[in-house]
Amino acid sequence: MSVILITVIFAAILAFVLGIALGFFQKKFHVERDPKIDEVRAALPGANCGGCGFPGCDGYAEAVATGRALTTKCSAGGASTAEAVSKIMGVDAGAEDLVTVLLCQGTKDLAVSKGDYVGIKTCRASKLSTGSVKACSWGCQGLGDCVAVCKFDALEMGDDGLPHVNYDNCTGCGMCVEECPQKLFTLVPRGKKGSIVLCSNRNVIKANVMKTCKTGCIKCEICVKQCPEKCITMVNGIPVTDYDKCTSCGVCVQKCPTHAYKLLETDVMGEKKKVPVLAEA
Amino acid sequence: MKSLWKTFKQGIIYENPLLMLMIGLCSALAVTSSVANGLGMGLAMTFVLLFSEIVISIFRKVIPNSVRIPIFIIIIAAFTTMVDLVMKAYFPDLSKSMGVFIPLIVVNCIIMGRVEAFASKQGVLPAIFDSLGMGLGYTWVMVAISAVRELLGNGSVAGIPLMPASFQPILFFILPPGGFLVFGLFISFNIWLKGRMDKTAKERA
Amino acid sequence: MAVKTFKGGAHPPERKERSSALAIQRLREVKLVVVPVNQHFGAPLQPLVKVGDSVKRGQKIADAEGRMTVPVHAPIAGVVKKIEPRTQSNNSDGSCIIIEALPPPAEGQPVPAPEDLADFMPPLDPFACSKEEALARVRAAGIVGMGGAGFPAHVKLAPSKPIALVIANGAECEPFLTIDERSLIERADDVVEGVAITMKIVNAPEGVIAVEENKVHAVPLLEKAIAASPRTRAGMKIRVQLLKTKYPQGGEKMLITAITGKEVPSGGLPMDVGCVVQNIGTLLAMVEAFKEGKPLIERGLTISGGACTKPANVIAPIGTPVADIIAAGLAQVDEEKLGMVIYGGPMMGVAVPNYQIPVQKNTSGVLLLDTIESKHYDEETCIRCGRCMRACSCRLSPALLAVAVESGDYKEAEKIGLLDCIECGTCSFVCPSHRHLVQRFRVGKQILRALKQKEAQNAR
Amino acid sequence: MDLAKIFLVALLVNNVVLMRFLALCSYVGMTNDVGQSVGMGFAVTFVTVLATAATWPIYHFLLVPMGLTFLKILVFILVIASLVQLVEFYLKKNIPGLYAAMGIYLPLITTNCAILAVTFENIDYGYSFIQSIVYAVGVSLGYLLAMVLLAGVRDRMKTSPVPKFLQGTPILFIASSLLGVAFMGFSGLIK
Amino acid sequence: MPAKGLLLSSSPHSFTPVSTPKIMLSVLIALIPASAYGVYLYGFSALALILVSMASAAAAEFVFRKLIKASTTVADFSALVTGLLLALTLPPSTPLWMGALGAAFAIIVAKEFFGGLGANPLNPALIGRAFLLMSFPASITTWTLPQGLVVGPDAISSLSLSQGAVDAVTAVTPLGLIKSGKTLADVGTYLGTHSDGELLKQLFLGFHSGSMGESSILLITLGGLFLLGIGVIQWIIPAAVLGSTFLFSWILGMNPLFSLFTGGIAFGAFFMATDYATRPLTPKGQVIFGIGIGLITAVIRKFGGFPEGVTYAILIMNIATPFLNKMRVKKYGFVPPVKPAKPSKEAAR
Amino acid sequence: MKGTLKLGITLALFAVGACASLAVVYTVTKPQIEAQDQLALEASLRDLFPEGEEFEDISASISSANDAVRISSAFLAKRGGAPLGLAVKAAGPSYGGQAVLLVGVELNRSIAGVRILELNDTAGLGANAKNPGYYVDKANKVTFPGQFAGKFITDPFVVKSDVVAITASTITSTSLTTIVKAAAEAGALWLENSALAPPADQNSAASYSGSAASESAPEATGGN
Ligand SMILES: Cc1cc2nc3c(=O)[nH]c(=O)nc-3n(C[C@H](O)[C@H](O)[C@H](O)COP(=O)(O)O)c2cc1C
Ligand SMILES: Cc1cc2nc3c(=O)[nH]c(=O)nc-3n(C[C@H](O)[C@H](O)[C@H](O)COP(=O)(O)O)c2cc1C
Ligand SMILES: Cc1cc2nc3c(=O)[nH]c(=O)nc-3n(C[C@H](O)[C@H](O)[C@H](O)COP(=O)(O)O)c2cc1C
Ligand SMILES: Cc1cc2nc3c(=O)[nH]c(=O)nc-3n(C[C@H](O)[C@H](O)[C@H](O)CO)c2cc1C
Ligand code: SF4
Ligand code: SF4
Ligand code: SF4
Ligand code: SF4
Ligand code: FES
Repeated sequence: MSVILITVIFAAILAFVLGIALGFFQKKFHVERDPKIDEVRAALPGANCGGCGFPGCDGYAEAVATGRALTTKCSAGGASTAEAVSKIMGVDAGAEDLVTVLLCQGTKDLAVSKGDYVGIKTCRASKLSTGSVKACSWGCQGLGDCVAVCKFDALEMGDDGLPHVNYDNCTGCGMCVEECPQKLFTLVPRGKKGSIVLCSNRNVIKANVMKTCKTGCIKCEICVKQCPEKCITMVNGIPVTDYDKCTSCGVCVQKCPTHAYKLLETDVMGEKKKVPVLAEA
Repeated sequence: MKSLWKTFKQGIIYENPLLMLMIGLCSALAVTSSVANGLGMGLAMTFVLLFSEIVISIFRKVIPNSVRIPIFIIIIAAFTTMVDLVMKAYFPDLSKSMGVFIPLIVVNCIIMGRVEAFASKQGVLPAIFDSLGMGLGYTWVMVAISAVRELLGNGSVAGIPLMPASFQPILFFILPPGGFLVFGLFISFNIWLKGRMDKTAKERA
Repeated sequence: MAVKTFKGGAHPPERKERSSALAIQRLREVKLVVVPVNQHFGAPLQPLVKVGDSVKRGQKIADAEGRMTVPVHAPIAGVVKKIEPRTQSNNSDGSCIIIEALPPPAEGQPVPAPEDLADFMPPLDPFACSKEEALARVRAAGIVGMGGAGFPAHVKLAPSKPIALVIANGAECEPFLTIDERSLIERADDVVEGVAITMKIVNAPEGVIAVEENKVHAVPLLEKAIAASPRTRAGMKIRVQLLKTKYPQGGEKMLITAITGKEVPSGGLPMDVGCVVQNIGTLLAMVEAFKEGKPLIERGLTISGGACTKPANVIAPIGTPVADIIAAGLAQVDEEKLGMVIYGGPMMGVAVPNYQIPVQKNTSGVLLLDTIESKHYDEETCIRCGRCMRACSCRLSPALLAVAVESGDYKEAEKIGLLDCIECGTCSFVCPSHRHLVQRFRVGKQILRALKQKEAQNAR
Repeated sequence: MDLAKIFLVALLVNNVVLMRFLALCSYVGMTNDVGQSVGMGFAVTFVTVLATAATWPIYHFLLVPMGLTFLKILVFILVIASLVQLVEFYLKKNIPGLYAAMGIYLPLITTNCAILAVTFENIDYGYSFIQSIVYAVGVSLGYLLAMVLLAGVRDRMKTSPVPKFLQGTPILFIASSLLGVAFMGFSGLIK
Repeated sequence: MPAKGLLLSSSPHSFTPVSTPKIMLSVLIALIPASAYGVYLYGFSALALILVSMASAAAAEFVFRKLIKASTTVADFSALVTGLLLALTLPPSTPLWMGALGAAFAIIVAKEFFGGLGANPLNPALIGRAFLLMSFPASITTWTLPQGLVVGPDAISSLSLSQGAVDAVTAVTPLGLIKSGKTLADVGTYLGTHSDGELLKQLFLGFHSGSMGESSILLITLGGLFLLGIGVIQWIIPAAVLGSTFLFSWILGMNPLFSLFTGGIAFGAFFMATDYATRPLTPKGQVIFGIGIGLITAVIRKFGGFPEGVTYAILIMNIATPFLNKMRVKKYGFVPPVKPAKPSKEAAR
Repeated sequence: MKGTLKLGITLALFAVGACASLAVVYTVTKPQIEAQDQLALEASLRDLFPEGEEFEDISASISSANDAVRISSAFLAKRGGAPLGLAVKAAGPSYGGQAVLLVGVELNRSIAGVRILELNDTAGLGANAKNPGYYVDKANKVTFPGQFAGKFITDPFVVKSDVVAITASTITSTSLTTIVKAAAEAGALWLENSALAPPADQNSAASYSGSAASESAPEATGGN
């Protein structure tokens, strides 16, 4: 019985002293910091296991709060923690839900290639060494730098030599936009309606475009002329739709002789989404 | 009920502490050179986890936030010591062969992690299921790893010789490097398994 | 004569025997030239002519303000047909001025007077004029480095540091190419004169004509020319230096190290060690600019390669599509065997999709490789043999550099010398796993520079 | 046993990580980068020594006389946790330079099982105070060594085409296995 | 004018004829003398061990790469090199299945798991050997007498070889003798030589028990010189390994020449420390690498739990390789970062 | 400050609760744990001296001459008050760390038997020493520790000639032999000092040495 008594007294004293000391030190050495860090920190399990690759939960919380880390790295907490953290951080992720659109339809069959490229299998290397492996200097190199950079599995290199976007997965993070050396991606709001030219060829000489790509925009300006809403203008050699006016009537899409014009809601993000649709012509 | 079952299942595979979360690894490698050890450790762990979660979930409302960590530590340490004492008293051989790893349950990241992430936020019932799921998830992996190591390194499983008499044990597997290798392959297997399960789940959906 | 060299390097098959004995021919009839507006290393130019304008041979057709600019001249007399983007020899699309030659005068029409066709500057004596006048002439003549980089010559010839040595780069270490060798043989006097002019402009006490051992037969000719030159008689010190035949002996850093034992400091220029290096072609262009007042409107190049059934050393107007040189019969190509077209040498040249692309100021050769020669390999993993490290003339560690670049560790890459790589390609040449090392460094440099730029912007 | 022997055995022959499987969580988590692993290694060394210096007297001068040795686990972990916390507070406020270098690793250390194991083993092996300190230094430098070596191997593997099914953590364990094989060479070195 | 079909690539467009298979083949060739001599000494079982080990290595690589759907690489012969080297470091009497298991382990775990050729951080053949030594220590430390080597009955009894579970043909290696406390003279007695000079000569020529890869220092050195001559290996590592073994053996009070002529040190220096994938790439790193191997070998031989330490010495230094790779040569035109050097200073070099 | 106080008190409360329950468990298990150790030791002692009735702890008065080997305790086995022999518990380094042996010494200074209490050497190698199914002499089913029984301390203890080694485990064999020898010597010394004159000692001291000893060893084993 005495063991129990001694134990209890000892424990009481020890814990009391520690408690006081901790509380005291916490106050005395308090350092101001971003409340968001604490918020994230509170959502983490506090196992301090280092599994996230950061020095402890505090380190990770700071990294997340300052945008240096993904919100899904905490392995100890599992999915629920990831959700909670994302929620804290996600609030200001921006109101608009963006997705990416590829502005090129130059598949293996439709776009002429300049030669057989051998070398590092990245678009950037291909562009640097060959100018562009496609005869079109603006065309997709088809080596998937964008696919590699997408963290969300939203891009996949198709058999046609173009990357395909999986709109269920795309988060609009913009990594592909940044990465593509040909600058072929653009972000648009998810579910956006209207027409768009899926071509980036700025060569103003019609014959040159025709020689290089069967589905390239040949600057014929039929779309500009035919649009009933008069919402298309040529900017830098590429027709641009004014979405405030565009009614998705599809005239431009029908009239475009090379099928460079497409409707966002059906041809790009919708069911049909296989690009391009030359055969119909 | 369904959500409780789900909580339970989480620990077994999807959030298996060893294979997926990859925490609490030390014991998983150190004491898995025989099935007896692996099982013993697994059960000891489960015990501590179960009771710590229960107690903490009961008291979760009265524990002040700023001293919750020390309190958790006290509770976990108490249960760990109990296990240690009980093992010493009734399973002295097992206790000896697991050596310092029984006391080390106290710092096992799994327990602190679960207690913080789960028990301190949920009721008793879910906490029980969570701890059982996690504990059993831990235990089955321990047993599986130790079975492989014991079989290859000693020709037996749980002390029962399984290999033909001509089998020459590959000592590598019960030595430390063998532990690392087998564990590495286990993780890889589990990642593959999870990938498969995700895929089928997606296909079904 | 002691043969000098540098450490490292490699010895690719020379293949010079195919064209080294062929005298330089001049392409006379040109129907059309495609003259890229920008052919130098520096700020872009503006065309000075419009479509439909008639131009005289040697007339300035593009120029811009600024130190790092060099004007471009019309290589032939004719009419500007178009100004539009065309593929240049670096594979990029660049604005080109397309000039159609005047049709030969019809029967009975008067033959136009030469003055009406050509617009050259008056001759200038470089040894009598001031340094400023001389530099102005070099710029006005549109001279850029013809050894590859296209660096404005008037900038190089106005160094901010004292120059002790002028080196005429006759190494021509690239396989196949023989145009410099032929120039050394056929125009030894002019080469010596060019060295002398350069020495005068940069006020250097000594000049060296450096040639690789495989061109040893040019040495007596050069020595004779030196002995005969009025400049050496007047006390200028010029000599010939033999170098070991090894790639990249012609890289200016290697050349300087071989001859002087000094190393150009990292990030520095030859002038930092008191040297100026000039390509043989550049020297000849300078001589012509002073003697005849002729701007840089034509250049010599070697056409060779396995698919080239009749190789040649030719002088052609800048802007001539190489296909036209072949069509004129100066060289022949076997289309069946053709596997690859390279503008420049096989080690540093650019593979292009066709040989329609025009000759530029820095085109020292066009190689039409056959399918065997143009065999390329997909890379395998690095076996860490270390050959690249031993071969790298800059003593970099290509294998490790490649890892740094590949793993995106640009800080490390810069630290271990990414920006010091001269892109000579020796490492890729010697790699038994056919690693695309240089290409990786080129891409890496591009990214690193972009990163640094971003950083500088952020710092501001 | 003489001190050098204790030290070498702890450092090489019975390397905490490679031969004894302690502190694996941080070993796996914190070896992305050589610098990071060095920082972590030194932080662990510091705390291990501190913890040893604190727990050894507590055990021998407090728990033993009071007959409370069974509270060892509870007391040690509490002491270590508080110690880490205090050190962290202190560094953060007073020596921010050091905190920046090391402090961020401190919270991780509370649950580093090697530290607790060392304090237990000091008791179990009946080491004197000095021996305990030497043992603590040996073990934690062994940890540092293993961390740095794995970081080196990871660095080496950055661009390797590791088969997909092993990428990530699995290959780390396999690499550790082979490091362990090499470390077997030290076995029997000190008898 | 063909618009299509021309190759487009980044320069250079010319390539060396040296290729990986050729390099590996040259290593196999360099190993022929030592292997042939081993077969001569130990007969058919040695040949079988070599063949089984090589076949198993090649098969393991082929099957594994098929399974993970990677390109087949057996044709580069590197697996054969690993298999052969492994066989040459094992006791000639090693059961064939052990050789096969070791080779498969070496290839799969030590090489392919890390990404295959060139990506392995540790020497596969030595991992294979260490794995076997750990797993079956009894078999891997059981040596046989070469055919025709007759050791005097005195020698046998005085060394009490026929003890316990060990069977009669068992022999001891010179290093094994030293480890169990015998002197050089005892080794001489055992091998039937009469003076230290004669003993060293016999060791150098290779008439004593041990693995095939340590039998004839002469033939191994010839193979090594061949590789040096054709530029497959460079001299730094062998020189550093052998030199430092000599030095440290001497310092630790062992006969330095004996140290060089016994055990796997020569073999390791020429064939295993030079393994491309696992040695440092930079010359400075290589010097330290070699010295480290010599030092650890000497220390293990003197103080360690094994008679021979080459395997572990090389493996341990393999681990240090990533760090040794940081010891680069100064790049061309290197300017010290602190104060920019004057060009004249630069000239001094 | 009040908040801090409250924290301290809460913490203390939890600590008290936890420790109190711990203390209870401790009190319950304590006798059992102590019994375990005692039981194990006693079992070994009885195993060595089956006839022993009581074991007197003489740890305080015994010491080892060998620095590397530590004598942790020793017991004098008695039957009916008459000493039977000495059991010495000794610890020393082996391949995998500390090894603890219990060595029985007969009054005639031969070894009554050896029990391995603790050995952490490699399983399958050094650990074979404590494997009851591993025989160094298969024919006679003699285990590694078994071979020491009957050996006189004056006999040579050279591994691989006088002592059969465990295959591929020379180090373990040597280390264990060293511990056995040191323990036996310490025991013998103690016997000497305590003047427990061995009954059959007078004639044996000299004549048991040398080669004769190894022959008589198996018999001695059988006799026990
Ligand atoms: C790897 C390499 C090889 C070179 N080889 C030659 C060569 O063989 N001949 C040559 O004139 N220039 C060569 N150059 C270009 C020279 O470095 C240098 O730029 C040129 O000689 C300067 O003269 P320029 O300005 O008149 O062209 C080479 C450059 C590099 C990077
Ligand atoms: C390259 C090479 C490396 C070797 N490495 C070792 C080694 O690390 N350890 C070892 O025990 N034997 C090694 N051996 C074999 C030993 O040299 C030799 O067999 C040793 O002397 C055997 O001693 P033992 O009979 O006591 O095992 C190696 C052989 C070669 C050819
Ligand atoms: C993994 C491994 C574990 C070992 N364990 C032991 C051991 O427990 N006891 C021992 O004496 N030697 C051990 N050794 C040492 C080797 O068996 C060594 O070769 C042996 O001591 C050589 O001596 P022997 O063959 O002459 O007995 C071990 C070696 C390895 C590779
Ligand atoms: C000079 C040289 C030495 C080699 N040494 C080894 C060796 O020691 N072990 C081995 O497994 N492979 C060796 N190889 C073969 C090959 O490099 C080895 O399979 C790679 O380590 C696999 O990445 C060697 C190859 C060469 C060219
Ligand atoms: S879209 Fe851009 S990044 Fe993607 S494959 Fe095409 S060129 Fe490459
Ligand atoms: S990188 Fe981002 S924007 Fe691009 S496809 Fe992937 S998720 Fe969408
Ligand atoms: S790294 Fe650069 S400088 Fe060195 S060999 Fe390669 S290309 Fe040439
Ligand atoms: S030459 Fe090629 S294989 Fe050899 S080290 Fe360099 S990159 Fe690697
Ligand atoms: S560090 Fe040991 S269990 Fe996590």
